[in-house]
Amino acid sequence: MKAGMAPLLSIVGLKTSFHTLDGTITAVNGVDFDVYPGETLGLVGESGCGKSVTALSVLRLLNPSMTTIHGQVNFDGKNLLSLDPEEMRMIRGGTISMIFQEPMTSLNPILTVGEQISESLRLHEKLGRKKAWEKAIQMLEIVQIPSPELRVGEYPHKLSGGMRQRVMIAMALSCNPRLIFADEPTTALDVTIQAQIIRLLEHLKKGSNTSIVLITHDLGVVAQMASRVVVMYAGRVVEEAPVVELFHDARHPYTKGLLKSVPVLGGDKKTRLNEIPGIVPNLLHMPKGCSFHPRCSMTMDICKKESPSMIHFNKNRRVACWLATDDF
Amino acid sequence: MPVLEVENLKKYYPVRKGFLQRTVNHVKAVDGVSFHLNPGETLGLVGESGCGKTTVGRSILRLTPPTAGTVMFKGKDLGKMDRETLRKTRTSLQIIFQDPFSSLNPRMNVGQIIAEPIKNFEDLSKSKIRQRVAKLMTRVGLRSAQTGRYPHEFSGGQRQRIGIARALAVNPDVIICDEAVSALDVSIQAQIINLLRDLQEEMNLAYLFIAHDLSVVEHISHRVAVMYLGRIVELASARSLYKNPLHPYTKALLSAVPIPDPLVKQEQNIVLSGDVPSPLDPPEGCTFHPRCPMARDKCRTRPGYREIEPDHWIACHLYP
Amino acid sequence: MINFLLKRLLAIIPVLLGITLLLFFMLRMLPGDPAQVLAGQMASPQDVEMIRTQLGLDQPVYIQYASFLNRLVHLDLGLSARTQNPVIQEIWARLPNTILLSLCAITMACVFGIPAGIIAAVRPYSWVDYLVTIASLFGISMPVFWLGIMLMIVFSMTLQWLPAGGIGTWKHLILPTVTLASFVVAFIARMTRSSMLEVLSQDYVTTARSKGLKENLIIIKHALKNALIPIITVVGLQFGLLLGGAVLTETVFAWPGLGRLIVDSILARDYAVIQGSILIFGLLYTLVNLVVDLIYAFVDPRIRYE
Amino acid sequence: MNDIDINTKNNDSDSVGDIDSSSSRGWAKLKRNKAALVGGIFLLIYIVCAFGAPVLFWGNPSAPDLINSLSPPCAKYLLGTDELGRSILGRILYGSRVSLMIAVGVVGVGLLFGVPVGLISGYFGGKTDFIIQRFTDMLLAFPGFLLALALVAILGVGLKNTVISIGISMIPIYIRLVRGCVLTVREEVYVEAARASGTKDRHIILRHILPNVLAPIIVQTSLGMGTAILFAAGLGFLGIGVQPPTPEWGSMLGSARAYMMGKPHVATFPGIAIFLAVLSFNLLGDGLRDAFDPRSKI
Repeated sequence: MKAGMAPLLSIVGLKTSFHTLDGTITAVNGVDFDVYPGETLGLVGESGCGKSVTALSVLRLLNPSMTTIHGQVNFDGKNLLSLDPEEMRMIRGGTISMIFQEPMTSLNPILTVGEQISESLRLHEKLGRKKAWEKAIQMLEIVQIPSPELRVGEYPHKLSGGMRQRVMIAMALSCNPRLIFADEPTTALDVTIQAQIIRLLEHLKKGSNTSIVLITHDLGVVAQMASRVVVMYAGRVVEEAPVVELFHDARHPYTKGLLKSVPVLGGDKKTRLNEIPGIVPNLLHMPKGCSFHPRCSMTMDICKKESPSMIHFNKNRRVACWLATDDF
Repeated sequence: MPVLEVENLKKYYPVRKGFLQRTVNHVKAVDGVSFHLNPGETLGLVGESGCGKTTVGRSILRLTPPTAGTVMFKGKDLGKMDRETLRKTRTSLQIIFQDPFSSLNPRMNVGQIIAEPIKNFEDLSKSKIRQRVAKLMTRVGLRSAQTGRYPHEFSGGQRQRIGIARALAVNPDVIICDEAVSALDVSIQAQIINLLRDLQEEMNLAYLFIAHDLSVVEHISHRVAVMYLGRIVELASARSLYKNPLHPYTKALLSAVPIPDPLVKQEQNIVLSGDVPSPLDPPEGCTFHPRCPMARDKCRTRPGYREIEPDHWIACHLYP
Repeated sequence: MINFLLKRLLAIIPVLLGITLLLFFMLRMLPGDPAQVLAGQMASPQDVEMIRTQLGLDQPVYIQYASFLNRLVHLDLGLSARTQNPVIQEIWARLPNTILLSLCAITMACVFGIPAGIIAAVRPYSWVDYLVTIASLFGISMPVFWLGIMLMIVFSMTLQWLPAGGIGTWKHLILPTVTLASFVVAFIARMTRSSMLEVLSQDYVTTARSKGLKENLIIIKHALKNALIPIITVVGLQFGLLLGGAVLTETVFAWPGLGRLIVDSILARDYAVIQGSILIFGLLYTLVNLVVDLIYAFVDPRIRYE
Repeated sequence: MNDIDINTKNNDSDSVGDIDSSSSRGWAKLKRNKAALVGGIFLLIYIVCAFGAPVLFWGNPSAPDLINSLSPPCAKYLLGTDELGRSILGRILYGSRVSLMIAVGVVGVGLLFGVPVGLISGYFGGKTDFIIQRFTDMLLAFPGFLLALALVAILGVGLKNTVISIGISMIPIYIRLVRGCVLTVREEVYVEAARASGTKDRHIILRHILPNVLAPIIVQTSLGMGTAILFAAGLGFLGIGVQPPTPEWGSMLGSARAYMMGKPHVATFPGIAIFLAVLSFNLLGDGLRDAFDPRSKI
């Protein structure tokens, strides 16, 4: 996209497996993508496709006794997966931070908002208690919370969902991170509040060089916020494209099906919605070959036998589908 | 003649305080809602969380008894029925719930779940019931061989199909779909929406389709009602509501929906400030006025609910 | 907060009424004449008659209950049939010993139980976790009186390190405390472990980790404080088991407390004393639960600002 | 974070809601639980001892043999004898019958009164619920063992009264437990769905509520049996429970206290018996809870 620019984050062959009673589940299976400085990358897929696990794997927030992570996560010339836990800890919340989906459960109910924002400031920015508290008030102001000097001393249960999500954003931004993973930041919110948060994020984005990885299932949110999109299905990347190309010239049958199955406001009501038949495969019993073939309308023989490799059209355009070889 | 008529429906929850547990206030979850539903029609009911849309559905079915107002089903007042008559009327009024994971009893198999409403109303032989269940399952897209399976063995979309089969089991006239597709992934959601539309055509069902997703509601409904803080602010045909929204809240709501097309940049959308006020202490007059970009003095009085164009109802002072 | 306090205080009233009603009817449920029962089998007819008029036993039941309450308020619990001393005096003489023993035991239980539970929860399925899990399972399965006897055989009789019973120095306190605390230590450790495990899987702990906080800080500041909320409740409820265990422990170690008084009185059919001491136990337990509620409100801001 | 849930637990069809929804999965989990297995084996041995006491031990466990009184373990008396020369092994074996009888009886009393009252109280609510709740508050104002003690003081000693006293002291626990579960289950959407499909109250309670509150009741039954054995032994130890010459573990310990100076075995073995019996119920209860009711605590 940005020619000549080196990626800020480069994920290569990420593979994350969970060890459960029923066996090993590979939630992320060979994912690679780059994130460039200052861009917003959309990571899209339905539940269970591995998009959140990808973020948690990068930040190493998964319980190491129950998971194995393979591959490389290159950030700033270092492979995050091979850092020792202390080095990794200093990166979390400092240079890379995260915003979570559930504002209701992601804040600690028994600590004040101010305490929760200022503790990372004290840790990463080495601020004193008083300075950190002042900065916390400043952060609340930046995320447009009214009367921040009062709100800073309140407990999360006194705040509405939208306010809490603003607090989460303040927390993530507080140490000037270079990369933010935003995991479904607006999914739990009402549509008018979602619009507020989207506008806030776009406003904050202007004039900062922070990159955002926006993880969501909501194609509307992606269309409005991201500049480049990576589509995942059943633990794999199936397609990557700049946002306009993805929405107007999708190549993978899954992406196409997904785009057509969303009802659009003011769309044609007479036509039936396009449905992708069947159900998302169980990660314990993945189909052989391309994991999408049982639901695909264009399945060929080879799709049932071998999983397709990634075809690169250009630097920002790739798709993993047997049909794509013909450049159709 | 409408199959369902709702007139000035209210549901207040008492708020008790202090050690004597005296009622000091009421949460006005539903505060005077009126509409009707024609046979074979879908009426969408949209609004943000806490607007009372779910309570409307439950109050109509008397799963939670309404505080005031009447609900007429085919001309008969549900509130005046005795327990047994009401129970029998439930054959005609069914509901599909939001959460496909919690709306099915985990200890009953699919056959038992779908057969329960049948057994409640009809005295049929076991084999007859089995046949009916098998037919219903095939109709909603499940394999009838799966009758012995338990809910946890199914995916979310399949469970929602089970819930639909249960609702269809007693040949209802009206089905209340309470956020019936909200918990589902996009690709599965499309399957269920299509299924609901097919069933409606086939069986002349009337749906009260309660949801927060405007695009889904617009797609499936013939008419749409928009709720805000316990009241309907606008009700119109889906087409005219989308093309010509009149109420400032409807306008804001529609413009807030992110459009899945990057070429349509929503720079001009109306972003409402602040949060929805608590239904415990709703603003005087028009409940929307503190957030309304067009608010004026007379908005401090409650606007009437009027039909300003044929089939276009609105509660707003901007339209005299 | 004040509202919460008042609510809790008022909630005690029906409980207190319940306790007194239960105790009032306890005597009347016994076969035979309550006056005779209270006076004891050895009492002379004159004594029995005196108690009858004194307690108004010839009056209707509700008046009897009213006068029973009235006497309770004046701390008049009657006379012991065994010693002829006022019951309240018998109880006063022993209550401090029971409170001392219970407090020592509950302190020990918290001091050992909570950290053990935390360590087990922080390293689930490690050897420490197994050790804590098995030890606490043994703890809740062990009859306290047997443990007491075994400790006595080992430490008093065989090793002769500690006195076998009675009261006096701090050394006398060790074995009864350990015995009484054993069950509660185990229970609190189990509870702490499960509560911590649950809290550690909460979203806000992941948030704390995503901020790069040190693991120790996450455990103490973010997790433990939240986990303590249910633990505090359990500690309060465990106090009840502790009081029950006190009856047995005091018997084993000849500890002159309220528990032993009850047992001796039951054996001697000294009903006035039984009634009085059970009343005191009930009051003590109610009081502890009230204190627990207050601590609860102190820890949890959601209650504090109710 | 929801995504992880979906990946690790809920992914798609086969394992969603697994945790407690399916009893077949519960059984599979129970079988894999080593602690529950050990508990089950202990319990089996315990039950075999209780039922097979006359086969395992020929002779009268209450027959004195004063010449051999307080004998340490030997070939004739594997676990030694007590102060009256009675075989400790025999008395422990026969004692297992008594304690099992008490455990079953106590939990029976608790279930018989607690479950229906809890169901009614929780499902219908209102005034009935209020009165029942004040009643349980009153009983729960006394620590359990002390309530049993007070009841023994009224009812008198002996096997039957021990069962009744401890049983009554457990009723409020079951009422609370069942009521609490019913209150949760009553709000479940599937109960609402049943009401919406015109199911009668009776059927809702029996088909929808009871099966879904069964798991915690079963867990509490197992743990409650352990508590019952402990309480009964405690009463026996104090001399106000089951009376001699009936062999009862607690009273065996009570009378052994006088001889613990030189003859520790007299006190040791009955204690181990109590410990193992209680342990088996606790292990099993833990296993049952992990398998069927993992969300509850303790």
